[in-house]
Amino acid sequence: MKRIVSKGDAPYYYLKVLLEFEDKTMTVDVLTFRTVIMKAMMSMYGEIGAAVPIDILKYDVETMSAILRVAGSNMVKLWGALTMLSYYDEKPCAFRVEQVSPFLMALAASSRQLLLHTKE
Amino acid sequence: MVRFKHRYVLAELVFGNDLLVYNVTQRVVYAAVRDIIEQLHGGYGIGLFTPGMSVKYINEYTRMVMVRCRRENLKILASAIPFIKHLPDGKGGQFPCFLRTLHVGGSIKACQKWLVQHNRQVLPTLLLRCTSEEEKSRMRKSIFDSTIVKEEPWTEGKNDT
Amino acid sequence: MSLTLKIDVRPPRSKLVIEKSSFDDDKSRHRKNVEEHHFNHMVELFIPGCAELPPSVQAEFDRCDDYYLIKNVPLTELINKDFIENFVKKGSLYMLSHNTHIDKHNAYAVLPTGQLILSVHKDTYEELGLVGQPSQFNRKVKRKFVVEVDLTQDIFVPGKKNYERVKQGFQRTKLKADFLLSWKPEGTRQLAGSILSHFQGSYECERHSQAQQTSRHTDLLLPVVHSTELEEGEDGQWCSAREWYEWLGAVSCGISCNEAPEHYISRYSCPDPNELTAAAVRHSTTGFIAPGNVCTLQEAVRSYMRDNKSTCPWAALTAHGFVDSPVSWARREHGFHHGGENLYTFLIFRDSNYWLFQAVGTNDICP
Amino acid sequence: MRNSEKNKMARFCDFNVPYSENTENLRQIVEMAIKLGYESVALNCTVTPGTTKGQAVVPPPPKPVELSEATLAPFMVQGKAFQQLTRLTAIIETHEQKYKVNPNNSTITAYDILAVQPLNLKMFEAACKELEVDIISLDMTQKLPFFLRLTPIKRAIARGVHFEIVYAPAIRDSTLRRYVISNATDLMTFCKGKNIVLSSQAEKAIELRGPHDVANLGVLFGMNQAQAKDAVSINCRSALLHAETRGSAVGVISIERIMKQTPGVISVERIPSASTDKRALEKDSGEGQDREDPPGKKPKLVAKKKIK
Repeated sequence: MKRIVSKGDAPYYYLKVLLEFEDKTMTVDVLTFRTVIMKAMMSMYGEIGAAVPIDILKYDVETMSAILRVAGSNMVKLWGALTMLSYYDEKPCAFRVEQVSPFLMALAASSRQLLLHTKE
Repeated sequence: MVRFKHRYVLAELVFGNDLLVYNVTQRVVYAAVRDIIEQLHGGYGIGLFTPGMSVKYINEYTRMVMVRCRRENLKILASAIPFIKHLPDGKGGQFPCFLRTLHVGGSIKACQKWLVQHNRQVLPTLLLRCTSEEEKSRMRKSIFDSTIVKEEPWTEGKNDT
Repeated sequence: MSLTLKIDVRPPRSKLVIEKSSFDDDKSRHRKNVEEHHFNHMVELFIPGCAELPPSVQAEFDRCDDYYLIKNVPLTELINKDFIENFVKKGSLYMLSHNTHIDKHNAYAVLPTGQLILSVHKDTYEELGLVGQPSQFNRKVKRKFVVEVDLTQDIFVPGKKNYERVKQGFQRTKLKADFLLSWKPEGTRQLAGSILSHFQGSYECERHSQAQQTSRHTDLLLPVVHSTELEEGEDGQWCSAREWYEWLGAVSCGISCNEAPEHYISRYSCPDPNELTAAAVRHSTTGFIAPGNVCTLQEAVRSYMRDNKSTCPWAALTAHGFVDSPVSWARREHGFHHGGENLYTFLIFRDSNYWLFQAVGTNDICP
Repeated sequence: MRNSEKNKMARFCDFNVPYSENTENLRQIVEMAIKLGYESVALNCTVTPGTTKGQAVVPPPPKPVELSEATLAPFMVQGKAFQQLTRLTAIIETHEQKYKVNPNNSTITAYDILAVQPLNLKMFEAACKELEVDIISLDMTQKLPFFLRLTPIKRAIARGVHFEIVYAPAIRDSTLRRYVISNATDLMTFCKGKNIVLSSQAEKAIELRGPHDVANLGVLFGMNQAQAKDAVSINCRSALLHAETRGSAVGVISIERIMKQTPGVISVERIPSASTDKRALEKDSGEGQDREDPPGKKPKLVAKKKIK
């Protein structure tokens, strides 16, 4: 039997985010989505911020929701930058961060959105 | 006593061409440092950095500048200084110039002591650079009163208490 | 004294425990781990190399008990003598307040061991007048308190001082909540439904069943793992446990990681080395799942792994805990900071070895 | 007392939704706040008292926004309710204006929360040291007209007065963001993350951010993880409770609570206040915000008592 306990800072953090435009008809593709994130980082933390590696693990064009992966040490910065974003291409928009977790597995389900199922 | 702790960075202005003497003021250096920090660290970096930052001293002849910042922001300043490539020449253009960090001190006094030492060492080379007697005497004078800040230190608004 | 601002941009702390053991080991804690994780809202099984869920396992999924939602139950009802005698003491009772966010509201739970756990705010605690412990988190400013009431104690009966005190406290504060409830009676004589009839007269009750979902994957890349090695192989023969765990999370979230897209978008792909499997099945059930069900499910998967001669190298069983439960494992306090994660994953190998991953968020005690 | 029943929980609050006549826009903001998980908002009226001669121009508190059943649906569950409060922010510059912010004025007491925005050092010190207010709001979108000083801020924290940082201007514009970050971190060096309220001042619904996002911003401003979360939940509640006790009496009060079930005095709590001994206050300052939680249910003012 062997036991490994890793405490403290997780190597990666995962964020489930949703991009929302004031104009509900707007949609962006994954490349633009990445650019939006990079611009947000750029305006908040300059060139050093823009260089932070961020992975878009999953992106859904319909809902403009994505799962992002970022190094644990940059998580607070990325989250802050997403919060501070207000415009893309002169269009007002906002990132809604739905779930943040150091475990990708935890994003698979959330009991706060649990729907009780009734048998017909 | 409750106070802010600062760090003072002494740096040498290195021009691409040694013979030209540019009119570099504290205001110019301040703006250059601020701009480079904004470029590198963005709005967040500049927001953290501006309080407590000022250019305390500049000597055109020995080309020394002293920049003050809050102790916790030293890393931001130290990492940004090497990225300065140009300074505005006051006529709308730019001239190539970079800053060579020489010393970091915890008080103006410590920096001044160091500066006197340093000036003593480099005085011969500096004097060689001068072309006329008049310039030499100006140079000497400026070194002798290197302790005295010629103008009021220029920052955005006033200094911290 | 100097004024310095230390901006600590480190993320909130979290813990991941990876354990390697064997089911045959006497000291193995796999059963204890499952049983002590009382409140699960989702259980997920992932079997690679199978196009369909094995019937024996599917049967276990179908056998998961229904659960009830009882609305507006005052806490005094939980210390009702009949209730304690007939249900708490005669079976495993799981109750958890529903729609109460533990970081904002009061939360209550009844454990199968017979403890009633209240995680309450300072004001409620003071009004309640019961002895409790300040929350382990935010010790400096005591704002949440945990009160434990042992319902199964012999002296916890009407008329006794302690009982009356608890009752008065509950009456005074008028604490109420919606409860999710699941009850497994001891023996087979009683029906699980009888608990419903206990509440039905006075409270609005709803019966719910587990929602099952299956998804199938084809041509999936599987990371290669070695059942006895948690660390990455020196010459890259197998993946480390952490990599594998991240990969499983990716599969559960529906992330396709067979090939990495453009570098600009993402650098994540299936960890190396990997092998291709033709089919894989992922089955999940959501609801209020009692640990007993997870236990039997685990047994079913194990026996399937033993008998089956097919190509499936391992199976992964994950249980997600309620983020707003006042306890995570056993009676260890649980809280919610940004995520409130408490979940565990079993990676079951064919040779009866297993890896156990226990993940908890910020306000949690190491499992 | 008002609202005390609902205040038991550490709900997420946004204490600065600027009130405007544009009800449609206001409704959108409030609906967005509900959607994002806030359980309490305060409609803010900003006034400059004493602009006309005689009585201060303080409008009566705004009426709560009417919300449809559908938006309130998440709150229909047991134990939850959406709370709309009213807040008055008085911009003060002169002593004359300072005296206008008088808690005995009935229009002012009609508001749930009273905040001031001092424009110079004198007023800032007065607000920290003596004014009976709940929140001190500084205009962080420009360079502060004065330097913050430790002593008045310490005093304000000891009195249970909160400082407000608004984030929506920082979202709106990148120049404003620079100032907000710089001023917020500056404030944070003095108060060490204590007694901070993070609120929006959002003019449009799209400028609102979820409570967890705002808490994370707090971390960037220099708070630690726990403090940052408190700044959107517990601290707001403390400010509100401070407001309630302020309404009851000026000076030192003790609240005695009478229970329904068990007649008689159950508990006596003391609220630290302006005229208490300074040393005692500083000792308390660490947990000041916590101590002043008055009991939840129907506290009734029985006696005024001076603590020596």
